[in-house]
Amino acid sequence: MLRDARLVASKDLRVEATSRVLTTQVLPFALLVLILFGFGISPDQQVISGAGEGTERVAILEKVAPGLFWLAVLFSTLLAIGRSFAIESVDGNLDALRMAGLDPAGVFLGKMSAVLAELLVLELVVGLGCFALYGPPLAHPVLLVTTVLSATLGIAAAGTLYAALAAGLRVRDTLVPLLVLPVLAPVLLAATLATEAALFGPDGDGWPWALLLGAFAVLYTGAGILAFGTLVEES
Amino acid sequence: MGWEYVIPGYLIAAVAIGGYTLQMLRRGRALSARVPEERRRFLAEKADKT
Amino acid sequence: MTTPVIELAGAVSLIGRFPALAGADLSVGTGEVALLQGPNGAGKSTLLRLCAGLAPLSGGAGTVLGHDLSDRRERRALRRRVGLLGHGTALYDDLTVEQNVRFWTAANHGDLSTIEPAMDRLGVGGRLRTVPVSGLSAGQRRRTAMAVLVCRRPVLWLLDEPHAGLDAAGRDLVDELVHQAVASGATALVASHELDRVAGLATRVVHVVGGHITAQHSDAPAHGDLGGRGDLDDGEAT
Amino acid sequence: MNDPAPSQDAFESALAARTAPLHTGSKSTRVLGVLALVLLVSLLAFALVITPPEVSQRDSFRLLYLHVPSAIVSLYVAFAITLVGSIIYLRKQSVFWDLLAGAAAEVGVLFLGITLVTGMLWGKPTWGVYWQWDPRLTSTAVSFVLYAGYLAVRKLDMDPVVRSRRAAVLGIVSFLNLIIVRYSVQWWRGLHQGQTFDVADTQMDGVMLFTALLGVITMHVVFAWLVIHRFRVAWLEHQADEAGLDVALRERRAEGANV
Repeated sequence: MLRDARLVASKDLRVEATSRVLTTQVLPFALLVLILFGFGISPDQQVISGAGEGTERVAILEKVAPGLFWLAVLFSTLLAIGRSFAIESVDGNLDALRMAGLDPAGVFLGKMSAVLAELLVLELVVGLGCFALYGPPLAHPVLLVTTVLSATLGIAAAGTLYAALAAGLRVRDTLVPLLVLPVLAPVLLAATLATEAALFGPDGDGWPWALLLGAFAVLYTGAGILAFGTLVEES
Repeated sequence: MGWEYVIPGYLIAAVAIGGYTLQMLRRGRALSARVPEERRRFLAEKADKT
Repeated sequence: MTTPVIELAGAVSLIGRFPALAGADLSVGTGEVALLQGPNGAGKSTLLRLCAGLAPLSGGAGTVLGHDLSDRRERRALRRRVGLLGHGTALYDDLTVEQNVRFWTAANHGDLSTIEPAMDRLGVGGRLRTVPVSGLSAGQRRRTAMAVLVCRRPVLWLLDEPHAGLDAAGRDLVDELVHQAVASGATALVASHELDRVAGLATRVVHVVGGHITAQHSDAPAHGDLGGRGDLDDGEAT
Repeated sequence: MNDPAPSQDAFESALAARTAPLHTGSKSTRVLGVLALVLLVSLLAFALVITPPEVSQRDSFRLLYLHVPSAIVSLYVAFAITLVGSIIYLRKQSVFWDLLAGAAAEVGVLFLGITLVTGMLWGKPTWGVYWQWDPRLTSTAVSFVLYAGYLAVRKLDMDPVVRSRRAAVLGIVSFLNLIIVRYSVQWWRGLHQGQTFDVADTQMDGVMLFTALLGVITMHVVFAWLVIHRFRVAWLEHQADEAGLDVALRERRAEGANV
């Protein structure tokens, strides 16, 4: 299973290394979304942060930066998983994968790992963009890294699972967002709250959410390993 | 007070369930006319099952 | 007759709700090269996919290489042992010829040391090795796909229009490869419109019409003459 | 009897003396239907006329006699049936469970829609706005989209067997997700503010409690009746496909004859 996973993952990453679809198209898209959020949410507006004595006025973009970051990641995920299965859906590749006798669980893990690696690179750049554009503080780096890793693992696992469900369908491009976004809604919620805690503190507010993200990731990786065979098997 | 919300709520529910039911029954009738007699044994199938 | 490799009895295979195969009976023994003949849409491709364990067996009975086609697990086991060259070439456009052949051979649990000779043999070695597949001609793609097939070393070769898009040398090469494979104990099922070419190769001609087998000739027919059934020769390579 | 591809012979030999009707009703469902109607009328009478207005929420409270039961039926009963049906389908490949899973999900989504609409209409006089980020309402909205996606997959134009298998996987994962969504949303709002509303907090007298119970029973009976009929329509559709297949097979074999 792990051998097959490594094989598929390295193949997917090699395809990306040559085609550079994600780096030249999805990454700029994600950065563009960050700028567009600035247009949509007036950057000069301020909100009152904190309660009681310690209230202060904060730029609204700084306050909502965690949510905007994860929204940008979520939209990019749709494109990344679409690309991940687009390369398999042409020229009889899906049939050849079925013929190869690869372990379906291995194929799932491989495609998931490739998406995970691509998303992590994307998040690094988008994250830096967020700090540059919205300027939030960073109170707890460890919590931030934990949150990003566990949330991205969950996103990659669920995304790969649902993209496989729509693989080979004519309506794939419209169906995947409908299926994936409600599933990822809890991830958006938990990741935003955990990131908020990591940026503004206190980190105690964030750890339970990071834990939830970890549980989600484990659950969906398991579901993918179990279900992938059924999904890609034609009848 | 509050009737202006209660009445539409019940009305919408009635229309939704009623419309769904009517459309379903009509589809059932149209389909059963198309399905040959010996394949319409779902009643027996169902009765055995439940 | 030798031990049967393919045994189909009233095999039905549905594509969606369409019966692409509507009760096909076929028996092919070890070492045979069976040529599938028939008009477009007759069900030749589906027959090949059924034998590969890809298309579902929706009715009737079927066994290939001892694997029962009605069982999902058996079908998965069967797939590893057969090689299918379908309409698609199953190559990743962004990878080079060598990367493609290497990936698929590794995925097929094939012998990685056979990659070089196979690519050279099919004329996609040398300069072409490092060319991305997207830059290849249709014929070169087919040759690369054949190289993958050769490295896979299948017991049963299922070829769907293997000559399509190839030049004369390429066609000879395909025939030669099939010959060699059969000589070393494999069996082949070939769907082709190129009558004169495959006729010399085939030990048997199977006519597929309307999703079932209408006639079989166990003897190799003379070139260009298929027992007066010229109507089947619509001569279109797809 | 849940054979995915029942043989023609089995059907012919089993042709009972009793003739199949030209609709989806039967004696037992007619009894169930009459019961559902009686219950519905009495629920309307109790919910809209007989019960007194609630102390603080006044008449808008009457919406909850509809809102709460339809939420219970869809979230706890309908989607659980879909879950069980999907699991059994994947294990036994029986068309019966696949169709039942689909029927329950469809009626469940209908009820969930009613839950959402009545919830929002109740929210306006209670909170002053149609939409409050109330944990129940929010997670209900997400669940609604979740199962709308499931229904969309069931309606895809593709190989029926492949579709059923993919839908079954989706039916299982969706339930998993339903639980995740509900708890994470509740946790989220719970941190920011207390529960905005709890049925147990309101002051309900005997008649109101009875009406609430009546609502739960009524919606269950209505649900059962709808699911049985929806299942039968799906079953007929399946049979129409199978019957069409016999014809298609004959036509396919005849293709060669006139060449």
